[in-house]
Amino acid sequence: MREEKNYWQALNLALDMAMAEDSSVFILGEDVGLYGGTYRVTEGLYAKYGEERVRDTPISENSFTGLGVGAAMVGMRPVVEIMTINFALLALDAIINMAAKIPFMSGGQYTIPLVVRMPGGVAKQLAAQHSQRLEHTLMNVPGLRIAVPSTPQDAYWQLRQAINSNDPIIFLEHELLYFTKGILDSSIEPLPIHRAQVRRKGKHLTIISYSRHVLLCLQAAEQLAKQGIDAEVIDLRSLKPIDWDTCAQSLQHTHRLLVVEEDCQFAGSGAEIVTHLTERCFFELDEAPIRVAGRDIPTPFNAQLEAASIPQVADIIAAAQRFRYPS
Amino acid sequence: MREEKNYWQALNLALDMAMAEDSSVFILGEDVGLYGGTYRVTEGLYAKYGEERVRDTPISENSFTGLGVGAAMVGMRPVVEIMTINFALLALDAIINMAAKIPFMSGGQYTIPLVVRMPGGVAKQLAAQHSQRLEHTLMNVPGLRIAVPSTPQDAYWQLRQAINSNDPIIFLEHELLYFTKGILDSSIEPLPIHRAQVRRKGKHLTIISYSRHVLLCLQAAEQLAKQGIDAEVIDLRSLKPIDWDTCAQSLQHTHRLLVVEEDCQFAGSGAEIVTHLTERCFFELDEAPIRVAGRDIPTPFNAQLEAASIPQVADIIAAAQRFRYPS
Amino acid sequence: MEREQIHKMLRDMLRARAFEERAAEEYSKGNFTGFLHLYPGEEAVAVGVIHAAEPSDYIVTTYREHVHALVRGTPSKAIMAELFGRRDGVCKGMGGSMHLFDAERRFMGGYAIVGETYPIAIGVGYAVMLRKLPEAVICFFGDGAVNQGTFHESLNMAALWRLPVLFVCENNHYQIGTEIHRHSAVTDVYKRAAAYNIPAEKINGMDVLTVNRTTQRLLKQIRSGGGPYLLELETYRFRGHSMADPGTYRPAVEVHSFTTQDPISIAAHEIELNYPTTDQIAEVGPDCITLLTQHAQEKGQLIEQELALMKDDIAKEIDAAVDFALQSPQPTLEECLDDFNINQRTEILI
Amino acid sequence: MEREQIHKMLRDMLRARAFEERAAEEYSKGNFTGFLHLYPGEEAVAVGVIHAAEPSDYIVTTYREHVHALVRGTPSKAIMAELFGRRDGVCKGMGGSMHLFDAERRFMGGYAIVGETYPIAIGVGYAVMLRKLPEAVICFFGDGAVNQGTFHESLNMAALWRLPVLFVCENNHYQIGTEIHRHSAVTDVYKRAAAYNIPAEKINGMDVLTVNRTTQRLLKQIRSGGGPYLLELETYRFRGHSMADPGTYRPAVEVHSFTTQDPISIAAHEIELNYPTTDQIAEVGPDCITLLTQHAQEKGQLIEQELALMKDDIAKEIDAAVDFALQSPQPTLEECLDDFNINQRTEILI
Ligand SMILES: Cc1ncc(C[n+]2csc(CCOP(=O)(O)OP(=O)(O)O)c2C)c(N)n1
Ligand SMILES: Cc1ncc(C[n+]2csc(CCOP(=O)(O)OP(=O)(O)O)c2C)c(N)n1
Ligand SMILES: [Mg+2]
Ligand SMILES: [Mg+2]
Repeated sequence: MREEKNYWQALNLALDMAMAEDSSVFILGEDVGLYGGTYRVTEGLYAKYGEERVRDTPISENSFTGLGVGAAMVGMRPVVEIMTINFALLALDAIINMAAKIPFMSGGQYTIPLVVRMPGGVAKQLAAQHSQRLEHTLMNVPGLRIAVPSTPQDAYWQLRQAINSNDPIIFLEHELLYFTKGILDSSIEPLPIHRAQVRRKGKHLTIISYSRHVLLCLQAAEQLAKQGIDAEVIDLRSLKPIDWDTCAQSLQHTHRLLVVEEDCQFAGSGAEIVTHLTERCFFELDEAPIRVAGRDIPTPFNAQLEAASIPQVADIIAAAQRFRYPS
Repeated sequence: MREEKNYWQALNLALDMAMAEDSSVFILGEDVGLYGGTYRVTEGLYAKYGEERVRDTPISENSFTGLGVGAAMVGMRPVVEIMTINFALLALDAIINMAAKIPFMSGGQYTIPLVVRMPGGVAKQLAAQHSQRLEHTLMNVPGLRIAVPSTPQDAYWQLRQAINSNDPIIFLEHELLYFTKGILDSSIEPLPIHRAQVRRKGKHLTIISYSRHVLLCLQAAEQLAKQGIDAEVIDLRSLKPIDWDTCAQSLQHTHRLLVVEEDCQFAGSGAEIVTHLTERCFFELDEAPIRVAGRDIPTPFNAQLEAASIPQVADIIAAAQRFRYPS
Repeated sequence: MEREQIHKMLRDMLRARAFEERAAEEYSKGNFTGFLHLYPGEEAVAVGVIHAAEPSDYIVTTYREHVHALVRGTPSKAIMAELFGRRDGVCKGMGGSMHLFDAERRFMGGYAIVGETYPIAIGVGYAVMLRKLPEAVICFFGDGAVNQGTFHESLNMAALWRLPVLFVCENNHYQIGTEIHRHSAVTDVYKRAAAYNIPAEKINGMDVLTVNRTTQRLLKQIRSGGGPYLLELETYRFRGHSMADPGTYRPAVEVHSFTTQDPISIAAHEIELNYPTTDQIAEVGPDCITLLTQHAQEKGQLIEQELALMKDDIAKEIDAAVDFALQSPQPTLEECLDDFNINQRTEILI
Repeated sequence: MEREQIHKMLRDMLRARAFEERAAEEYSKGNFTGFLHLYPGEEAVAVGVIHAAEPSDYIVTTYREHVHALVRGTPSKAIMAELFGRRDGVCKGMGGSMHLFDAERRFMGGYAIVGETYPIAIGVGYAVMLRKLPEAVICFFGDGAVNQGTFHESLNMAALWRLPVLFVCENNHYQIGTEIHRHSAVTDVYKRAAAYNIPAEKINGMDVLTVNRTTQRLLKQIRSGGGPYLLELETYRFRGHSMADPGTYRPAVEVHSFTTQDPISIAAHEIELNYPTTDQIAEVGPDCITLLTQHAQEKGQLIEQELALMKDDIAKEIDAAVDFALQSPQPTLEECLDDFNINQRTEILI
């Protein structure tokens, strides 16, 4: 199959294929069934697979995520949808204290083949309580993996890989990506789920990002190119583990590091990226790395301020221009 | 007053004084009252102030922390004790979505003079679910402040300052510090709550840490001194905000940065410290910064492995020795 | 009930409906975006309950709270400006539709994480209890919110410590697209209060007079130390869950009769796709506004002219609110960083 | 009941007590540290319930779970070695006292965050339901755990979807130092199940025969599709909450009579400081072991010699378990990193 698809459609297809192939896969979450999913990701599956395998839940995040953990312990492959990542704060005990720790605490007796999907990020005027980013929190948890696809192709394959994996995987979907389009080609051999990908080759600086902001970085790179600044853009695709080799290789020829994240800057995901690469490539770096990140404020409702609170294309360009390039 | 006190006694005194001075201060948490507190911090207060102001709660972390938020909105000064930080995962909605965001979302109409105290860190064979560190998660939340006292003197003053503050403050107490001793001198003018303190002057490298690990860094520094390595040791005292000026000043004469944290290394608190100081002092640094941090694994129950999972004095020394010093 | 009181309530219900329908219109025009949860159909709940509250009582609400603020006395223009995200909004444009706060009126906020209203309410109640004041806290929540753990935790504490809280369930039978029989094992919410020894009752939330009378009685009891109480109000929302939801999961037959959905007989394909407007529903179903209007007219407490005048006044008020919102400036980043963001405020760092 | 069955249960209760008292001893000697929550006094609960379970049933427990594992069949030496943190422990030294897991015996783990057992149990139950198997899940929890939000959330889901879960409340009247009247507005835990339409009952948790018979009946019903059930067992712990807790908040008079504390008459200063030992309490109070022993002797199902022999066997078994634990090697960091830490395992990263 080779077709243009929306990001949500790619996810929908991945779920459909996984459920068709493996009866141990089931979905649960608020309004995933009869209603078809807030962002349409589970559309059609309730009618096709029935209410037991596509289960509408009450508003009980900690418990239905924990339900997924319990079911995974006995060999099911639950895909839990937390309607949006904002409600994941209520389910962190299930994710951190159960899913991530049981395999270890049990001395390896149990695996947790669980996927927890969460739409998230700053969307459009959803205000402070509905604009949570949680990358940093989840990255710090040993025992989890985190996938952050930015394209329909990755959305499809990484979700299939996540469902096949025996480890608990957090699957972060950006709310503003659902209606982006791209080619879904199921014949292309997918990269391993945790491998980063160079989305644009360049020689002057390395821009590292993930999820929706990869698209903004690519736009920025095109404009920078017109100014003679040739940026390499890396899409991490996975925040845990991070494919450091791909990043370090890039720095070997660019010598400049720019990290772009939507997370609040202070102790955000970018801090680990910068620190690790500084530790590893200190003498490769010509200048101090730069972060372009979310502001350290709760997200304002006002549309202009909301936009100002997270990196825009212009911010990325401005940051890239702060490096001194050899002329 | 100038007396030797345990860390827990210093906290106990701070609570007692604050309650005596201000009737809007009240305490709530599990077993803080009749039982006297798991780590004795609230000992004697139930008898003195009565059950309404020293309230024993059911095991309902999210709701009693949220209760603190509601009471703070109408001018009370609640001090919530979450019995240990491990249970704070259940209360993060109250902390992050309520306490930290209400002042902002309300356009400044409400302040939240709330203190949430949490014993935490890796103690002695408490296993994976009871060895949570949560610095990184809380640091990323705009709207919170975080105090991390390492001495009885700081424990006393920072708690008094936290109770007086109109902002929500997370007060992290390390479980292995409660029975450490130090001089409590209430006549010494305290530093501002967020100011870092140089605990040891030195010229070869800057070691930055906080809470219990400051004590380990000081021990390491003494041993390093015998080898001719003169370490400056900075106690951050506050993780949000961080007093960057004190850190940067130190790097200006040491040119080497070692960050010691008990948090898991990947996306831990050290990542922000290293990144920020690298951004700010890149050309001051002679070498790549080094982190000595917790291992990225759930905490093993076995005592030896538990010790191996977090930085020990020897690890700090070994890391300091990895720098090349001018001879 | 007094004529004057009936007029006040009717006026507030009409204002509420007009405000919400206009908000929908402004949203569709693109004057703001985000989640917009509207209240048409449920007006008797907010109006009946809040008209029973004293200025010294506190109110805690959800994201579906424009009407609660309006009835509490927050000027319509300050609410509309907030929906527009403007500087003259009640939260200076920082909160928006789901987060209206009005400290002056003890309006403790709209919370958008389901289940947050309980802990806030018991917290305010705890403060009242410590201060020994004759004040009550009104805590609103939906039928879906009953299954959040905080309901259980907070009601237990409210009962244990006899906190002065009136828990008000706005039971509109739906948690977004999930009908109550599919989200709750016990669908009479008031019965669940027995697990905490909290007295409770269910009444018709479409009848504003009963809602108001009952609430008055309960608040009096609570203010004088009677402890918490749970009041379940049966109601129905005429629109979808939010502007993003056409509400198509509700069979037309249900929408027209407000009966609860029979989970067995409803299959996805039976769902009626042409979702009716608020007016269409109000015409066929029991509508709280129609009910009160008829009642007042029958009792001779309302004449046609008065009603027309009211509607006219309201139309003008809402127009003015929109004009006000449109003319209000955008808040600036500096204001936002300096005034509301505590991380920038260092002076308090004693 | 059959003689053989009574002997088995008595033996398990004696083993349980001996194991726990020895664990306390080894702890005091410094052979391990951390939190150690012991079970003396409550043996009839774990023994009565678990003896009713089939090998195909699942068990989910709390941090106070050594006895549950022991009764389920995990060898005492594997449990003791786990307490010592050794490689031959049932979790290879990674879990410790609060986190015993035994996958082979469908022993789904000891959870140390209060309230975690409910979601795990309904998760396992959901899997059983999907697979349409005649299996039941037994979910243990304490009286204090009832106030955690997950109780409410999970029981609602269990009821909604008729999951095959037996919720077993070990009501020992205390949440650490907080007596049940001070933590729960409704102190009959079984009554709280009505909020979810879950049938429930309370029985004497000191009487192992009744516990066992009741559980057998309930599990049968659950396995054949009867839906969830809540069983409350009244019991008492003879020791403090954990080794760190001398239990001095319980008035001596209560400890001796197992009556519940009267919250009004108890002031901090009245508390008896000399906390009695397990043996002393067992002597004066209703002790499940004494009760069963007397019953069996009265019915002629147990002679003195048999009892002595049992005790002898058990003493030897426990000695051997300690020897085994002492001789078991420490796990290495490499094992710990490679085998149990998924972040190191890349092969599955398809
Ligand atoms: C904790 C949490 N989970 C999910 C949501 C998404 N959500 C918003 S409103 C809603 C339904 C709430 O239903 P109910 O409590 O009956 O209130 P109603 O919208 O009917 O007034 C859901 C699931 C949320 N905001 N918070
Ligand atoms: C969420 C959470 N809060 C607090 C604790 C600390 N804690 C451990 S056991 C316990 C009391 C539990 O009481 P109960 O459920 O009655 O069980 P029991 O110990 O009496 O068997 C508490 C408060 C915890 N482990 N988890
Ligand atoms: Mg509803
Ligand atoms: Mg108990």
